[in-house]
Amino acid sequence: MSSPIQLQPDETFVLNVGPQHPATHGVLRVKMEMHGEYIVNSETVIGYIHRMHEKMGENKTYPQFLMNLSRMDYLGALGYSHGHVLVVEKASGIEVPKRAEYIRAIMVELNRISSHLFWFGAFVMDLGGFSPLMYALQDREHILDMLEAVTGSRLTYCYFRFGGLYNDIDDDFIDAARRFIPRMRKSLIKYEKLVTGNIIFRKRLEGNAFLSKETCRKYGASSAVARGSGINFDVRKNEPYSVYPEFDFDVPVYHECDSLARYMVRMDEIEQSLRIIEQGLDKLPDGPIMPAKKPKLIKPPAGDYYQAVETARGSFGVRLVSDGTKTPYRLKLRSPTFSNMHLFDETCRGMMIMDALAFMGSLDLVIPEIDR
Amino acid sequence: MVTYFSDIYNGLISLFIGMGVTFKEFFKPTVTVQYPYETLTMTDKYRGHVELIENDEGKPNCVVCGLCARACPSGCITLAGEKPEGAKKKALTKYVLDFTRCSLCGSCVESCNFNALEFSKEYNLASTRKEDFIFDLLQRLEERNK
Amino acid sequence: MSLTLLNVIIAVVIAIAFAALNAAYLVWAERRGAARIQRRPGPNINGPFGLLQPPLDGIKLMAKQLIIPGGVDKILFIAAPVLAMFPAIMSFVTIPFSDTIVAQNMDVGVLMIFAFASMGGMSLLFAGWSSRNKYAMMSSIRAVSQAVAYEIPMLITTITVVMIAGSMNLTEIVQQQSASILHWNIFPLLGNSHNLLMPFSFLIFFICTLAETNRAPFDLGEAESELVAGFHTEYGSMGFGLFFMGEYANIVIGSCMTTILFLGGWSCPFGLFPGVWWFLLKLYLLIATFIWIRWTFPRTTIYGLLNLSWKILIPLSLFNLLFTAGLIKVF
Amino acid sequence: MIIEKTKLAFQNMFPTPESELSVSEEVTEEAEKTETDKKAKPEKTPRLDGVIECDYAVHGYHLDVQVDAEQLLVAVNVVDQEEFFIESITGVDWIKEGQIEIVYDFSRYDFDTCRVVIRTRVDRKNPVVPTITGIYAGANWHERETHDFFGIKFDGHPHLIPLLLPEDADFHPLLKDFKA
Repeated sequence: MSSPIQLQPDETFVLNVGPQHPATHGVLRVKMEMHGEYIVNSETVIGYIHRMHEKMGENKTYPQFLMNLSRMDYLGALGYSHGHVLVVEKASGIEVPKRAEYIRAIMVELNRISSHLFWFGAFVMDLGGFSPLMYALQDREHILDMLEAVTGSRLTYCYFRFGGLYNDIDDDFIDAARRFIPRMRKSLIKYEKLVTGNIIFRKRLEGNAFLSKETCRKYGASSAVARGSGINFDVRKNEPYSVYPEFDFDVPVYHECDSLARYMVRMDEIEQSLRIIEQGLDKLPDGPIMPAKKPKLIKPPAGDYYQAVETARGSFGVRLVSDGTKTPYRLKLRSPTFSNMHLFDETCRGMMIMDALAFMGSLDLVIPEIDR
Repeated sequence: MVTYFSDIYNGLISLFIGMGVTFKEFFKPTVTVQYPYETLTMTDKYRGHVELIENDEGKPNCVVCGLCARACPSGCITLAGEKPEGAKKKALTKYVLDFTRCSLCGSCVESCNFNALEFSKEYNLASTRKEDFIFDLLQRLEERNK
Repeated sequence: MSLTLLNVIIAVVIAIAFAALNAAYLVWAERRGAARIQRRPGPNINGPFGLLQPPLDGIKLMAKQLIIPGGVDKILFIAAPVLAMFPAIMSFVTIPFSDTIVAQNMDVGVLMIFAFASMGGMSLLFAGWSSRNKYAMMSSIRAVSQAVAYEIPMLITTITVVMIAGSMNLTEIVQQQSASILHWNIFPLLGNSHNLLMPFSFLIFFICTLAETNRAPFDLGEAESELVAGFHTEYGSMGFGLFFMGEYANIVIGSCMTTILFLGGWSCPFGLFPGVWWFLLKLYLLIATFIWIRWTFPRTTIYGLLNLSWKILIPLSLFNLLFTAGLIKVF
Repeated sequence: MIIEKTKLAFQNMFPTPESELSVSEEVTEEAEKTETDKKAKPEKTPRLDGVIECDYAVHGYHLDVQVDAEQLLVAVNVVDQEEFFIESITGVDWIKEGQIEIVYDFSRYDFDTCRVVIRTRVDRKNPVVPTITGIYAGANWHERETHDFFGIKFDGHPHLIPLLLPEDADFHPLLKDFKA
């Protein structure tokens, strides 16, 4: 629980980390009450790039809101779109062709890898290593090129449609994806050598920021933050949606509860995503990518619908309250980083500033996604 | 005592392995594109801003149904048309795209039933003036035809 | 008398020019090197291979306004960047680039260089303290504890070398190693010590040099992901430029010292054509290693840094000192 | 099964026999229809407090609990006992009925899946509910966000200042009568 920070006359001082600070990856601000290098108390201030997506959702029709989702999280945009299209399809009873479902899963996993790669680079950069960022970006570039060739944009894809997809994938994409998988595996070995095994890196992260299961539960943490604390929770497995039950993949869980565990979870997830892509490409059925009969105007029946999906950053939920009109009555976007970030204030107490910032990096923050 | 020395040993080894990785990378070719001097061509499906498609006579395919303007989430399309004497279809007189608000979602192209809109492959769109991004597509079409 | 004065002036001018040129072109080398490691081309627009980049950067820095923020301690604020550059230049005076190229050969050369090296820490302290910025303040406190922690193992290792050489004169230390590669203090099989632990001493000295010059992975003073820019957060223009040059000049000094103390200075590994070129070759190879290390490793923590010094480097270097003393007594 | 267990725990909260209050649903088409029909005209038949087991395939949650604002803490305690984690808190402005609904989502870190939605409705003019930050520390930001967007006052909240909106914001954008 954060409490307001009052200026102490002496002994402690307030350090204002952000809104523009190299470690906060965006416009996040943390007011830290410091005792030397130690954090006595901290209060996170968010909302600097709040755009009120939820109100936009109420004002726009369902298809018009599609592109907003990718603006929420610019690194793992497709995961968020997936949640949104799934809830609307569920509400209005649109059947999605199998091929579209498979392509969605492949795309989301590719996007997840690209997001994790970026996180990996940025995280190591937080710890002072620059070159891994560039290597990660090189690998990410291959993914972005593949996605661009199919979706038409590199970052804020507006690719999923209610009932299907905007574009079908072609053989070029399949070839590129097949070539990408072994290359990525090779890169993972490189990262393992360069970063994971590095003694400086390990010493910094081992035992850094202990997060108990109970803390995770009370704050609703998900993604690697929860899985690094020994919680076997992945929406793809716990509440299977789309075609995920048809894939054989593991959920990496580490029980050390420290930043290294969170790091390891994400790195292992890249491998699992590669497995999903591999299987998806093998199993990819032929067929249409849009349903044969799709309602001209999307008007879900009145009611309350919820859909959670596992995005790169954790469990993303969309609550759709429909009143039967062509615009949602209420569209709540539950962003995973919002909950993950909330942990920070409580956990960083008593830590040194450099450890706290390493911990902040391990949370995988994307500020527009917190602020929505 | 043993762990003390094995820690130091393993640590040093890990550092040398890391340096080996960067050493190998040092001799690999560069992968970047020198942007202003080299440029990439966009893929077929690249979504730039929209352009009008012309028919054989060099006139736009557009029939001024206004579906694109209605589909646009940000309201960046304004179009007008009039029906010339004796013609069956409406002719486009004005088509303005406010690119400052466009989010390149492609709803307009998707909503078009008359094959009148396409994505341009243009991506070098830097300017210091806001007015430069209010595109008169009809005018652009004429300029293209010249 | 006037001749010696002239000598000194020439020496100082050459030292300043050498330091400044080195600083400028090491920045270029670092940027190119980092770019190669990251598979980018690096600065390549201005001049061939981007070689005009450093002078242009210098002009840009000098053309900028020197901002002195309100409420700073003006004297210290202005003194700090000068103090960062000055000791490094002074140290060049006694460094022997070859048996003839040395401005002032001193009997206590080692002492003088360490005396000036300690002043580097002071400039960081001044800069951090006077800037009236919390980040700079924290950075300078870190820098001081770092300097204290790493001077000890560095000095102990140097004492080991001085014991072997029996002299604090840098020229003499080199001359003792000049016979062949096996006489170098790093592989002292044929020298007068026969100490097989010297490679570790070299490593300790090298690590301490990294830490003393505030280079990655020990760049805690300017840990940009935590402390924005550390002690030079508030400096712009040439104030920043001087800190930057000071950093590179310090690297050159540190590498010079490593070369002289461990790698046989200007002597050739095979005893052929000893001369300044061998010194420069060794020097720049060491600096390249500095750059290589910086672009490979993440940063340590402040406690990891202190632990490394107090728990590993100091005990090991002390042990090595005792061991060497024993060997010298025996042989 | 956790669903039954939680449902039972919720039913104990409500004194009247559960058969009258809760509508247990079968996974059939008709049941879905009646459910959605019932929701389509909430103004005609305001829902009574109680627990409903919902069809997960349609709504995405298993238990739908409506409680009084006074009973909220008891209900949240129930989910806390069963080791649920907090997913989100949000509001819905039912302007026609003059009420604001506060919706709490809970789920579990378990393969025995159970998503619980706890709803409470308060008067639109004076929306006050007790805070649950005492039970779930992570509710802090969610409640502040809901306070920002709907102006709901969370009684006993330790630090109820705007979170996402500017600190001097005196408007609540997600209210239906808000015009920018």
